[in-house]
Amino acid sequence: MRIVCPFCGERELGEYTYLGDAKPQRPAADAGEDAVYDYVYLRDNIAGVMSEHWYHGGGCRAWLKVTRNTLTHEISAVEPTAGAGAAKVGV
Amino acid sequence: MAEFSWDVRSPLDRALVVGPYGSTGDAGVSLTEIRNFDLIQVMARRGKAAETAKAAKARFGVAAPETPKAVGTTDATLIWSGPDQFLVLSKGGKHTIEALAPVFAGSASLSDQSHARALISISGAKARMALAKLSSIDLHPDVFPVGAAAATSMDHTSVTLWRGRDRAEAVFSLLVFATFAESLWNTTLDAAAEYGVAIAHAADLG
Amino acid sequence: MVGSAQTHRLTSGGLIDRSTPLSFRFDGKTFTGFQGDTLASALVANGVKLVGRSFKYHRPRGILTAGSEEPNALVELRSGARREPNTKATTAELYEGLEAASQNRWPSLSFDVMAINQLFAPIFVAGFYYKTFMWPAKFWEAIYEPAIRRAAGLGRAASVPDPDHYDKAWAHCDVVIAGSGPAGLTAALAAGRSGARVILCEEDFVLGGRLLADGGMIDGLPAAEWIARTRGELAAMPDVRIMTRTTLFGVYDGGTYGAIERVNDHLPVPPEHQVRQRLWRIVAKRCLVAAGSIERPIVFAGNDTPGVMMASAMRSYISRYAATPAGRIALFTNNEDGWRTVETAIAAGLQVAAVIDARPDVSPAHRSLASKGGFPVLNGSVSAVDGGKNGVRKIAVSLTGGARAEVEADGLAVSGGWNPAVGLTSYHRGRPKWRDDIAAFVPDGAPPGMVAAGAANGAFGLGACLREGFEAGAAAAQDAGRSGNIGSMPVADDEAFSLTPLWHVAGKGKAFVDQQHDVTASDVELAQREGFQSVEHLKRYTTLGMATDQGKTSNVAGLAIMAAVTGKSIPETGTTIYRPPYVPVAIGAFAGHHRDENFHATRLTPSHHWAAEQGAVFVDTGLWKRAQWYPRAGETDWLQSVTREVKAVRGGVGFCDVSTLGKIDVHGPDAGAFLDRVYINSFSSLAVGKARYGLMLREDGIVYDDGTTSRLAEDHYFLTTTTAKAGPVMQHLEFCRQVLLPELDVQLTSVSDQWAQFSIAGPKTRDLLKEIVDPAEDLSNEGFPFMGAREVKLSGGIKARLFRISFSGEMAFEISVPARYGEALVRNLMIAGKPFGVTPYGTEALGVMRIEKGHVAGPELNGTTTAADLGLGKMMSTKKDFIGRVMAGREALTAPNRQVVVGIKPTDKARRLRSGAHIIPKGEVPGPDNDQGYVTSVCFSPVLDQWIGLSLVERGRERIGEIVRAHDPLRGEEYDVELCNSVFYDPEGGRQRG
Amino acid sequence: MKYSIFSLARAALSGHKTWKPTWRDAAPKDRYDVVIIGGGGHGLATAWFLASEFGIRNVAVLEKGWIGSGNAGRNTTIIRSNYGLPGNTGFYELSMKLWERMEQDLNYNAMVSQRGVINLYHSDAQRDAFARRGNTMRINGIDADLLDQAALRKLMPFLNFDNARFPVQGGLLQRRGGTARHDAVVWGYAHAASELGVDIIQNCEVTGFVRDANGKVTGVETSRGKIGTGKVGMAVAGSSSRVAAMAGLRLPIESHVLQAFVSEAIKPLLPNVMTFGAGHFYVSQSDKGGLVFGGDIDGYNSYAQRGNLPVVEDVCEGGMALIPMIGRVRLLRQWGGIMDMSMDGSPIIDKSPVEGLYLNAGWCYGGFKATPGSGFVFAHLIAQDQSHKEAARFRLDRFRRGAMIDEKGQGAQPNLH
Repeated sequence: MRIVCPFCGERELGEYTYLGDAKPQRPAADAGEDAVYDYVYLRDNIAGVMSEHWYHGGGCRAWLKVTRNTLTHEISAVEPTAGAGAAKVGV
Repeated sequence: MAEFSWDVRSPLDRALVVGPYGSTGDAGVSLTEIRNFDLIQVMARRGKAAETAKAAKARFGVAAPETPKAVGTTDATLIWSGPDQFLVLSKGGKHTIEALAPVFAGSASLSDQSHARALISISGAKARMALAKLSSIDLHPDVFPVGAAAATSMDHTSVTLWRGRDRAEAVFSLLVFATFAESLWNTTLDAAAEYGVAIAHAADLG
Repeated sequence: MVGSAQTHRLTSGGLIDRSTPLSFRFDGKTFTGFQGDTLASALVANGVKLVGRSFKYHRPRGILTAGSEEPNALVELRSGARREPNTKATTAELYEGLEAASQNRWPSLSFDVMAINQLFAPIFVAGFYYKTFMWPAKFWEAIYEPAIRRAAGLGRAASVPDPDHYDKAWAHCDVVIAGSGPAGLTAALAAGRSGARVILCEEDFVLGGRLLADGGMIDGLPAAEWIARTRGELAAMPDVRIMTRTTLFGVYDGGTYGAIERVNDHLPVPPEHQVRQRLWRIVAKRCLVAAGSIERPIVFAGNDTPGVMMASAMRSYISRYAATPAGRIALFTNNEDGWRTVETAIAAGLQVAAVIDARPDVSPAHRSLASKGGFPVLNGSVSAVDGGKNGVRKIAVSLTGGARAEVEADGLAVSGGWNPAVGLTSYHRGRPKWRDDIAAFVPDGAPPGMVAAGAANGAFGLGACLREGFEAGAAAAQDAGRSGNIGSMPVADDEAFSLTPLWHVAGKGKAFVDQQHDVTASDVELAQREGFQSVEHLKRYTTLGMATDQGKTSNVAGLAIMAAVTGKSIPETGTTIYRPPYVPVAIGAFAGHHRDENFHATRLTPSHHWAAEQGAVFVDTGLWKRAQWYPRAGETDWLQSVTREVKAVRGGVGFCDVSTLGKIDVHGPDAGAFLDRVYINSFSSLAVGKARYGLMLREDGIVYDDGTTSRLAEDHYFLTTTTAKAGPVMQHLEFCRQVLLPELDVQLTSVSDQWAQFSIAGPKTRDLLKEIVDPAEDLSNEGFPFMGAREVKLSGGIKARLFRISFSGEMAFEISVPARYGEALVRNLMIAGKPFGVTPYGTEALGVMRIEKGHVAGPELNGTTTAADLGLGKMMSTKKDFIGRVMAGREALTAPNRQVVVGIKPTDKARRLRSGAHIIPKGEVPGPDNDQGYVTSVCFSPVLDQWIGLSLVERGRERIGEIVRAHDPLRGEEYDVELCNSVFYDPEGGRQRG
Repeated sequence: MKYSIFSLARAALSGHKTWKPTWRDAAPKDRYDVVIIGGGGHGLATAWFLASEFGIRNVAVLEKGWIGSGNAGRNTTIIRSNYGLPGNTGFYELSMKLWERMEQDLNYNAMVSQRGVINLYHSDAQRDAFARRGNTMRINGIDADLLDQAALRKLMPFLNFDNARFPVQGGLLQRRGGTARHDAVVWGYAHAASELGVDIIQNCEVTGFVRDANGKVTGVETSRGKIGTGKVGMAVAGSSSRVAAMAGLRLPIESHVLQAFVSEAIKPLLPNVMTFGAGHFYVSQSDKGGLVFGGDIDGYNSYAQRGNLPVVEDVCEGGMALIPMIGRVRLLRQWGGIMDMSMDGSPIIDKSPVEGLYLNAGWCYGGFKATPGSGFVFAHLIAQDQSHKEAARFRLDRFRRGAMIDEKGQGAQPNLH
């Protein structure tokens, strides 16, 4: 698998580590146990196109949002997460 | 009070043996360690990319790279190392963290990496062949021309690789983490041995 | 013994170098061949017919093919540490001194007692072992299985480490081409002329594919000349790389292809500094599969007799190698192409006994060839072969219409048609599709970026191969953005192709579908009868297609027979899933450089070489080598050394390299707020110049890591992690920064390698430090109190960071200097500390002192413990949100009966403790219900002069003083221990604060 | 039909023309007492135990493709009960005991081979962790031995003791562990269940659940029509999330690809099952002679049943670090299976929140060894509507309550288990 890092260009799978589904959002501090349980444990586990968190730890250390098909491994989009490249926020 | 000497010792001090290595005949690969340098990581603060760029321009006379490139100035090389960040590589004492701190005050955070890396220059007719055993990135001159840089990995270890000015042939520079340096050095020698290697070290950046 | 002297070599012709004779040995006999031979062709040239024995029945087998699809001619190549089992003689290049031995036979190939299995063949049918060997149950491991295991398997692997080297490399291109036959070569030409970067992989040692044996005229040139011209043109293109002896074996995601280059397998031993084989990962925008097609056998009784050979292979041996597999041949074909073997044989001066053609109509040209050659053309099928280990003698033919005929010959060429090589195009689970016109599967559903061309795509004519290859090469280059002038396309005529499908000829005797695994047509029928009708069940039940040839010659015939017995069509029956690699690949090649000591990288601390000079014993901690202890003359075991080191620290001063801790610079205006979210305790409230112990949780509320973090400036913290978690914590913090908390202005950098860090501990620490720290620095308790952290100047002007933190419980500092000063610092500490008896200590002494102090470490931070389990629950702030806060509150994580950290000591002071012992209430019989915990860390405490430990025990802290049993059946030990306070040494902490 | 050497010899006289199908290839009926989704080892074992132990014979096993086409036919065939945490230890030992009598139970030779499973250690910390685990096993009545390096040198002299990056120091041995012929386990359960009247229905894909007004399951929709039943057991590891989603459930599971490899067949080389402790590599040698080996999961969600090169390399590097004599042995085939990776690395065998739907899921890459035990406790749960005591901790709500069974201590990060 090759992932096109938006900062570095196309790189080999070995430079990246995988976290998982990017859809679950960390609940607010007061959301309660059920909401956090859902965030930490439950997964849609999509068979198809999924948005995922990958870390380019063997490269520029950016966390990326990768849109990938879990049936074919085809990658259709890669974008930086909110805090990757934050120095350009507001520019 | 006792007299103390504060010798600096490169992480390759023991492993590097000057001279030929591997196959005899004309060396296909030259490996030269450069030992005396300052290396400062500059990380723009949130929303401060423009200010950081301005400060860099003022200090170095060139724009700091915003994409994977290495930009040479008269006394420093600015090497992209990730989004919002670059490394300032210079001859020891030129652009120290103390010297750069006021330049980037308020716009960027600085981290001294001068002792965190070993710097190796790789050249020779077979340099690309040897590097192909270590690096998964495409070093074809059309894809990785003079001035190209990459934050990448070799042997599962993070490195910074760039192509500086050619000296008759392509010259690649490699920054590797100090504690991995000896290991990666040995791996590099293994990769290059079949082409014949000329090993050297130099005090300063050429 | 000396074998025959190339009795079966033609006097001229072939692509062998007759000026370079090579001597080799097979089963102890010496033979000669020529440069350019394979082992198989050299054996053919020497008249050797019997080469191996089959898997199950140990039937004698010869050479069936001339390529990597060979099922029968497998040998042990080389000897000793370099012995390679199951090597295909058909692809092994001959070299001077080559040694090969037949396999799976005893005592000899010619006389193999295991051939007795053939007598049991009526019982040893497919899957027979599932129905028997069940009683008595114990006999399986004791008797049946060992016998089966000994009988199974083919060659013997070496029993000592492989002495050769391997490596791995990356290559990048626009177009990678698998195969250099007519389609592959024209593809390379078109793509290369377009300006594309091309890699042309050819598994053979010369380019040309079938052209090497079948010749033909291309652009008016004989094939050999055209190949040479083409090769020259390609070689002159700087961005075209020709890789012979290289098989493209797999396709992976994102246009990554695996290829194996047999760099030096054609030599007795790789030259110095060179590898045996190299694994290539080729990244290509496009891939052209021009891997050709494989001629398929017809299943008939005795089709495994030595001397029965694929028709195309026979042509290869005669034309390419000038070696004659037989003197008098017959041909059994169901298609036009098979006749070329007859033409070749006649041209080489061999006798043709007969052609058995299953098709009703044979072309007039061939009829006239037969009448000129004086041999009959029999319309019908081969029903049996009479022969044995010495080869074919007679061939029984069932003529169309029912009559029978007999043909005397010593070789039988067989052609059942051709199967395109659909492996590569099917590895992403695309299923090949059936084409009735050629009665074969062709590629379909290939992975993105891959297309097949030429025979691999079902185009069997030479002209069509050239055309498809050229067009596909041009298209691939264009897709990759290359649009140079592709020049003119090489042309040739197309041969006629006519085929009548024929898979299996019914008859008496064993008719083999999978020759290597001894799967017969009746086994396929049996599988069907027993319900194993799915092709995957068929494969698994009969082992059809699972041999070292990966079913290249057997799969399609097997499923065709299954289709026939189930009354389904072949496409309805379908194929099994194709799995890489396309040819078997040495495990050593996949490992490359990373074996033995090079398995993983090694990290060295700044004081490593100094420690090695001192004779330190090193321990592996992750990738690190750390000094474990420093033995001194006269010390006979590790405990003596460690105890001395501990005593030296507790009584004076010692130092330890702790550079392996992860170190992270946390910069930015929001650094404090950021750390508050990451740690369970507060860091924004930490004063500049101070350090604090921090604990971080995973989001599920379990403890993740701990360490000391110091505030060096308003907007700069220096965070440390444990050695083990340095990488993961950095990743976690970046996730928090970039994904969870992007609104915070924080920058993170690893500075793990920038600083050499040492713990200096013991009551004389300050005395020692005063020697090397600039006198202007105030190190007094007031000037540098416990948990202070700041930069200091060392004498000589070097800047260092000092942290007044203690893991040992003694008065201690950690000192950091830029890493290249690390060794100098150690040497200076030794000089400065001499008057105080300074002692370097290793990780064992470090561990002893932390246990004495009850500090938790790896064994307690095991990924299942909470902060409260560790006795650190009070650190959890209630005033802020932090990672793991909510989940840490779940009922089972806060239950009162959890196992928590508590100290233990044996009631018998002389008793040694061991980690991993379990804790059972005294007086009870150990069982799952009273297994209350276990010992996590132990040491011999020099201070207490006894063994002590930490443990995780149910409600442990409430039970201090209770005597429990340490139960250690693994090591045959059981003894009383007392649960006690986990802080064994200086519980008030006066020493570290003093 | 009874299998034995005598029936084989008898059949041989007729050229084996007398054999009947190993199991009946049934067509679906309108209604069953229990429907099991998934014709893998677990599903078929569940059906057999329902019929043989719990007297429920009106059972259908629905298989989307051919039986054993999922993970039952794509694993490395290891059986063992060397687990360290309450919940796992007892359950896997129950399973091991059932392995030990499987062939006699089923009248089918699954080639259960108790050749020993050894987990190697390379550091004191690993030794201590194995000591803890081995003692847990002993306390639960399971055989375990802690071997030091000297003992290991005798048992496996070919290991890389002297030239290694991470020298082997010893190992935790379970002598009763070993391997079994994976396909034969499937066929054996199919054979025995079919003999007891269980309908095994291949090429029958479940496409939905039929529910009544209260949400209770009353049947399943399939590619071969609607089938009525009051109890549906789901044993579709790899696809659990997809099937559960049809009932509106989200599970604490991710699907990941695990690759496995087999070498060419060679004469006996490796005596037992071994697991490298300093890298990702485990291996045994099949009765046919191939080295069957594997390592870590690829690490990303996948339903593709195939993996990528980095893991192949990683596994072979482990192999060459541990057993450098296998360098010239060739890798013959690589394949990938879809793992139901749960959030703590342990399985879920429980009633689901949907009445009438029972879960058997989350086996990670350890499902094969659990086959008989899983079938037994799942049949128990379905038949008696309560967990068997050895499966009582495999509850779905353990994540909500914080009662995880996390042998590796990696937390809710499936690709690290």
